[in-house]
Amino acid sequence: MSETSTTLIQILEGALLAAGRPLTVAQLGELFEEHERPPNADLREALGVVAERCTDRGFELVEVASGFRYQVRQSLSPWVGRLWHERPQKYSRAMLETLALIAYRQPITRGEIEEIRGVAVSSNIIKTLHEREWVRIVGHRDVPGRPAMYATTRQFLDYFNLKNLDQLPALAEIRDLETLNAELGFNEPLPAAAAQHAEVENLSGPDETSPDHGMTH
Amino acid sequence: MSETSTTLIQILEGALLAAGRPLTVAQLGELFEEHERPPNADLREALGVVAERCTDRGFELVEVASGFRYQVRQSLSPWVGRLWHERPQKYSRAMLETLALIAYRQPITRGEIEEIRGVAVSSNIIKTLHEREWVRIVGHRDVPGRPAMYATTRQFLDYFNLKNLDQLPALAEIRDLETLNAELGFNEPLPAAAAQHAEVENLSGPDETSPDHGMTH
Amino acid sequence: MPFAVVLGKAMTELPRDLYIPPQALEVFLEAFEGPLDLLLYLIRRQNLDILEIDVSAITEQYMRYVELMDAMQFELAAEYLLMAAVLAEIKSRMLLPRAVDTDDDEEDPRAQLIRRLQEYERFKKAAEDIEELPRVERDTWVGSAEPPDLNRVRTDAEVDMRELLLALGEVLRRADMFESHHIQREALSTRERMSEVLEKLSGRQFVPFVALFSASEGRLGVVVTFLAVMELIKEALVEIVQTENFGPIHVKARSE
Repeated sequence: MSETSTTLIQILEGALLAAGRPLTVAQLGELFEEHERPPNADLREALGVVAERCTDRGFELVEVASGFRYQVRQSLSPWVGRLWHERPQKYSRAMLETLALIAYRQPITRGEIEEIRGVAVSSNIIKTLHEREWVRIVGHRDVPGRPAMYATTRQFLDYFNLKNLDQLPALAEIRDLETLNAELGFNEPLPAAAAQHAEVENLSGPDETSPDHGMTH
Repeated sequence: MSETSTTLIQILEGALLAAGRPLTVAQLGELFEEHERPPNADLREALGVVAERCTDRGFELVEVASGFRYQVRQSLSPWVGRLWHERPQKYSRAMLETLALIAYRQPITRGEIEEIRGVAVSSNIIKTLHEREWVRIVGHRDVPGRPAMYATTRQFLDYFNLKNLDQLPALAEIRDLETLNAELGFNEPLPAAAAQHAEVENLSGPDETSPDHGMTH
Repeated sequence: MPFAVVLGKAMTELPRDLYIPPQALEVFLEAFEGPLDLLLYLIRRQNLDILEIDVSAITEQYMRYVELMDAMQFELAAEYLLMAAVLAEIKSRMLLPRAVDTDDDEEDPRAQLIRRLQEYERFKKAAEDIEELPRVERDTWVGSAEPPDLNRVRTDAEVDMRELLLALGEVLRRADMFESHHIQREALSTRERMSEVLEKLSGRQFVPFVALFSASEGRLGVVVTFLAVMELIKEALVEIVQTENFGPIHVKARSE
């Protein structure tokens, strides 16, 4: 490795630790004066070396939604966790289910969340999600009352160690109602309308999608 | 090196990086359950290895008065320093309120400010005000805890182009902001940022945008 | 871990049979996130696939829960009652002979219910998955180190006097709501002088009273200083000491 790139690697290491938050390749590039700024490819290559240099260390370099950051290896959490006296916060099922719906179905209104969960969503849950900056309002649905539509934020992804929404665990498949009709406790065939819904179901959510525009996820 | 001590070294690395503050040997020992706690000699030896493993890195392990901490190498400051070259952040409303109360009610303690504001005053705010040399400690109130009393400085007056505090608008006028605007000859509308400060509830530290009011800096 | 203690007996799992000790009902219901969750539980307890549920049997069970709740004079959550109505409708439909050609627009409520259950279960599972994701502050922590000393070109934020006043106006308005605080108008020069006097006194035992005054400030300056000292005495921040009649007066910060 050339001398310059050794310096480059050290600069990246130092900056990532000094920042204490994720930094994007662009932000790392801005550490350099314009005339000495390495091309992004070099930065990425250097980041690769930074990551390699963590082999066998108590920390690793990971890429999350807001960029690259050093973080403590998960296997060490039993010990490192003792640095803090409070136990990590537990989130209620109601809150996690609401968050899951926002994450997988965004943009989604509170009413739509309630429809799927079958119960009211408490304002406290929405408030907490806002305060944690895990969700934000991205617009209002053009229906009476113009309810707010929620989506997740980069901070949500960062917090759960994700680079993007695609990295969320896959939603469980739903079996096709039509073909399983025989197994149902029902004796008669389903009416056509129900069968149609069942098809749509496989493609999109319970949202207002009509069978005509079957949108794919 | 035995396997156990590799784990030990990784635990120390992880903890030091996660803590973001110096940790003493005793504090590091407390990361372990009593029955598995390594003797201090082992901890010190492991810290030695942790330090060695920083050779050629952008950071190093140093011992300061309150313990061991990772520190970014001084030689990297020209680059790392640019992390903080970003545009200055707007001060939070919490900070402005604190400053205003110190100006108008000096000498005043932190507890008294908190009582009037109804919320805690973060240490960061006090620190920032000190760093800007806008406030100073002029004594300590003779009550339990002997809290410091704050007052404004000459620099504060200079910054706001005041000869003395009497030139600050009288409190009674402040209650009626519209009149005040007129009296002070502020005919233009308030800067957007200032108006927004009034909306963003209780953010301490540098102003952050809450997702609801997408404000641009 | 027991999720309820009933009559001194710890309950570690949900009851296997339908009978729930009445005292446990409330806790039992809290264990569910709503009617869909309860229905899923009833189905799972029978080790059934959602698609194989015997609507009739599940309805019976659900209704008995609801009746039990009602007997307990619980304020039944609207959601539970609504589900009871849905189930009742399904059951009644199944008892009726079915017209061959029903209007296609109307969806079979059974299929609709099953779909809702499936949909809910997906997200129940998704919530569990999210809970399992490695997360900051529980499974990992973001690393940081002390930055080097920086010759930071300090770019401090600009503050407009109006922002300061706006902030103060806001505090005052809030303080007005709590009537215990009254900030009345006072001469700020006195307050400013109070700070100066305190600073002069800090770190020293006794300061001669006269040393606080400066002739060069003229009469007004003397008056302001005097008022400031009076205010400091009133606020118990300084004390005045005179050891003998007509002797020199000394001022001392209370806490020094």
